[in-house]
Amino acid sequence: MTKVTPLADAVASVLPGSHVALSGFATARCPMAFAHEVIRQGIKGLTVSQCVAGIDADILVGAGAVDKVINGGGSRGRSGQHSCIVRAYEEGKLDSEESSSLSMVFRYLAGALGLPFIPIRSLQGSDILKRLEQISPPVVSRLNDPFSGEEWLVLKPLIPDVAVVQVPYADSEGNAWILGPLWDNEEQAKSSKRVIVITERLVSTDEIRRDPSRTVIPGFRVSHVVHLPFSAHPTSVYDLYDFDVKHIQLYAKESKTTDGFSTYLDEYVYGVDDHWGYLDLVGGMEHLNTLIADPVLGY
Amino acid sequence: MTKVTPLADAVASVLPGSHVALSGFATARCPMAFAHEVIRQGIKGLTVSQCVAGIDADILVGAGAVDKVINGGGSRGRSGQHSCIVRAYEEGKLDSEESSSLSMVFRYLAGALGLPFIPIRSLQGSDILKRLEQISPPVVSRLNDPFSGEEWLVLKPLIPDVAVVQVPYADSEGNAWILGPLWDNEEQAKSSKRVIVITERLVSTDEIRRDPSRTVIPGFRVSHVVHLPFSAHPTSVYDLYDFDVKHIQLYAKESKTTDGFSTYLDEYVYGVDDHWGYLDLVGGMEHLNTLIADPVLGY
Amino acid sequence: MTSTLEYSSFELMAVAGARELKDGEIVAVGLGLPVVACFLAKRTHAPNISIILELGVVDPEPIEIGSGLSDPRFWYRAKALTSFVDMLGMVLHKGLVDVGFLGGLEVDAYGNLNTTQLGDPKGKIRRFTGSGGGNDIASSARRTIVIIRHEARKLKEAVSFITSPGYLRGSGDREKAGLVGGPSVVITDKAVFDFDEESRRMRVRSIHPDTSIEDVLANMAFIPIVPDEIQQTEAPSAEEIHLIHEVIDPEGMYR
Amino acid sequence: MTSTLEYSSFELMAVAGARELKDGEIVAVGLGLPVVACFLAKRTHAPNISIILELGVVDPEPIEIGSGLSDPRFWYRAKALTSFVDMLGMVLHKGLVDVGFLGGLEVDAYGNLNTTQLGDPKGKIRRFTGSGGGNDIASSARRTIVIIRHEARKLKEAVSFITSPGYLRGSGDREKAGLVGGPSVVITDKAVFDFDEESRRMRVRSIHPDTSIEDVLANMAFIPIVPDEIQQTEAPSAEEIHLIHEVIDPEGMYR
Repeated sequence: MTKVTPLADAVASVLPGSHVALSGFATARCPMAFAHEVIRQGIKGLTVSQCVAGIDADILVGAGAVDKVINGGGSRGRSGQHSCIVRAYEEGKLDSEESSSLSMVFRYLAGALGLPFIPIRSLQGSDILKRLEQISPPVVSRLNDPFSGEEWLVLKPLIPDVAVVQVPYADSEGNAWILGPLWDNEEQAKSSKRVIVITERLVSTDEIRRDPSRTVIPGFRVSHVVHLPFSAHPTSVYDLYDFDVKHIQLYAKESKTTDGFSTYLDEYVYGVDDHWGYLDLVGGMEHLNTLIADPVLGY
Repeated sequence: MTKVTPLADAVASVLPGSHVALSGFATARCPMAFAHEVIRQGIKGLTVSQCVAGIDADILVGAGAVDKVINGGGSRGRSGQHSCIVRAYEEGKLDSEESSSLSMVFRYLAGALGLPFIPIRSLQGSDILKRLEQISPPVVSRLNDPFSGEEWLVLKPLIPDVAVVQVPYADSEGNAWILGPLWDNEEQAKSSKRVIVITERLVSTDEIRRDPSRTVIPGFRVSHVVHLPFSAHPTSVYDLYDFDVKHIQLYAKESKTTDGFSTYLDEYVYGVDDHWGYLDLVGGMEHLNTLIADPVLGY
Repeated sequence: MTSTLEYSSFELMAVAGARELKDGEIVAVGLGLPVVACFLAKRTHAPNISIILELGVVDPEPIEIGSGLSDPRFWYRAKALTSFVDMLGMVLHKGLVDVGFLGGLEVDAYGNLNTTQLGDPKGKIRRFTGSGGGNDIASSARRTIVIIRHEARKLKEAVSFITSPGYLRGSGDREKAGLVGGPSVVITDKAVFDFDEESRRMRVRSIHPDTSIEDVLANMAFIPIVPDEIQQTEAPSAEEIHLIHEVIDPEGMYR
Repeated sequence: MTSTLEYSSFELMAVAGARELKDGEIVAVGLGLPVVACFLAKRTHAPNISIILELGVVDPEPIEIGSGLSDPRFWYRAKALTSFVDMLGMVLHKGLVDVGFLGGLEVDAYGNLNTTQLGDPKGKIRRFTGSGGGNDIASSARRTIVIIRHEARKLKEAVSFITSPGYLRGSGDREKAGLVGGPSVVITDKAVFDFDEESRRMRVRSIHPDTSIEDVLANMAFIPIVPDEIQQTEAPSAEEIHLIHEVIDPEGMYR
């Protein structure tokens, strides 16, 4: 049963106000084409979550699509802070539920496993915990370990309405492979109520069956499969293409100010009809070809 | 740093009375050469654990090496019950901590993650739970979910002293690949205090680095690497060889009685000097060659 | 002109099991007849069923049916190869399994199953397989289908050991224990039973062709609810029998 | 005959970091200088170190050092590629990480780190990166090594936000919070500090060549414990400098 749909249809299935888990990590495997289409469709009021913030969350926050960010922090690494997220925080425009990488993935893991709560050693003694304890309804509590008597923090499961996962290879049912490190993507997808797969290459189910140990997301969790090459640009997809340093520098520069970010959106998101228009604008095949990964290096 | 040692040295590192997790499942990937050597060395008083009992546990129990079995039950599938385990239970010679497959793997998972306890929906209302509740010190308890107020069962982590994992490919540091389904082996190994890897093929670390997504056990958890082909015989190792139906039928028949089992041990375990002697006895290269897997089928 | 279609009670049960499955469902299976039922459903009315095996196999397409979960024949051409944590944790315990198949030594009037132990007449305990994933499936699947031979020693008022809970002692008991789902049907070689919505006691749903209600009741150690009008189980079709014989289990491993 | 060995304060800090590592240890690293320190240790006295990156990378052998955790250059020739659950859960939270490297906006007299936010003079809050795996490493690693620039605005009596706990307010506080480990040293571009065993307050362990204790103290916003006799940090060797320049970071990404 094919679930392959145009990007616009998959995005239209995301209800305003819903909780969307994003697969990006800093500048890697961010569902950017998805984020652009969310902005173009004007979907608002989202909660976005991921272990470590990526440019996917930053552009959505900058465009005003997001009311709340749930993550463990994050930056672009050496290319600096996520300016839109930082600015929205500082201007008091964004609700935040910030914890740590492990806290986040334990919350997704608990959701994926159907656990009602999960104990953790992190956060104790920190001001992160003090902030989390003020959230209502509670996301953190304390329990005595019945085996040792010791007190432990426990976290509430995090169950997104939909996980949007950028992958290199998937079939039409949504059986999806991820190469390279997985960060939080497996637990995120398996905790979510459904999954939208954005795949660089659409492969046959026979190809999936050839090496099923690589299948990180089984098709039965997936509602939509969107097949779009370079749909993580300017971020990387391991085994297929590198991140685009120059475009990320451009984004970093423009997103430092509200005006600059607005110019960026006008040009690269609102100024194009769709993902193909975006790819032409950023340099077309001639430029994208320079990003294609060496098959041994993976980047 | 090479950890490659002869089987006898790896086995000698297992202290009498210790808790050994075994990687077998019914008739698949059972560390049989390891079990034979434990029997030959006369190591006693073991606790053995695994999600679903394999012939590895059965032969160790039959030989009197085991005081306690912790598992979720198990049989050989269509080739019948694990006669030695069943007989030892019925004769009151074996301590048992039997739960269910998920209970077992949640206990290993909690151990692997450093959780003090893990909630579970299974076991409620069953007589399995009544039996587990009689164990002291307790392995099961109840907690109220602080987020919903509902009462949940919680299980105690299960942390073996050593996991013995039969794998197709590993390097000299113990970085190990498992092909096919993993059942409980990853959580088992990662919960255990250390791991002994029994590998069919010893590969270079370069080969491991060629496809690191396949590494289920990283070398830093491993104390010994034993390189022995057909060391799971008569059980299967996916991608390398099939289970030996005839030898399993022989084992099934002999193990039905104490005398028969004793005859089997005398011939196939005590009657040979080492694994090479065993392989000759079961038919040598000519017979083993018939078990070698088709590379597409994996069996 | 008439033709007689030959089928065994095994085949009738497998067909009855297959008909309980709806297209698109996630089904947890183990060994034997349920496997035949699932592959039959997949090749007839329910092509989009997802089959999961507890040890970490999703949707295999075996060309030989294999001797059990641990037989690699049963893993061939899977769509995903994972683990217990993934299958029983992230699919079953999360609540995504629609149907689980269960079998056992004994089932009782409230659908509780024993796969652990039996007492023999001399008072000696005889041990058996235990739970495996059975208890877990019985606890967390949205519904379960029990397959068991129709013999008085197997169909008891109360099982001697509850390995996999059904409705425990009836009405409301299962919910009180914090469990979801429960057995929807019990398929034997003489009849199909369901459970009364209130009392949760087993009820005759249909009896198989060539059987009588007297024969059904005479071979049970408890009295199920018997409705006024008794349906007959629909016989297997020629296509179903053909698929079982020629495609799903050509070697007759499970007949 | 003498020769002068040129090195930057960055290189001195990386060498000091490398020397804190023992062979065979499991080390959690992120971005920048700690990465150089780890690869340097691995190529000198500690070849059997296992390096883990929180997003799921074990023991990479990069040929280009990359711009951060998310740069695939940093994943090249790993021995295992896994996930947060594996790295931060099954290695770190289980208690297997020997050493974690941490950096931050501010560190205080008890080794508490702030990577979350600063107040500016106008009372406006400025937000930064937050924890990532920092809080987790600070909570569960057997010991942590803090790397930070030696400036009064970064070395405070108390940080304005505790992202990653050190010894909290000192003696016994950390244990009371249920945490293991704690910071072992703080490495700046002027000195190396450790922590008093009782009070858990920061203490000068050694000062770098070409620095004075006056200079060290003048650029801190709190007064650390100063021992009677002050050691000098051992200068980098020619081999260490060579390895940093030619092998580990030939492009000078981190200098």
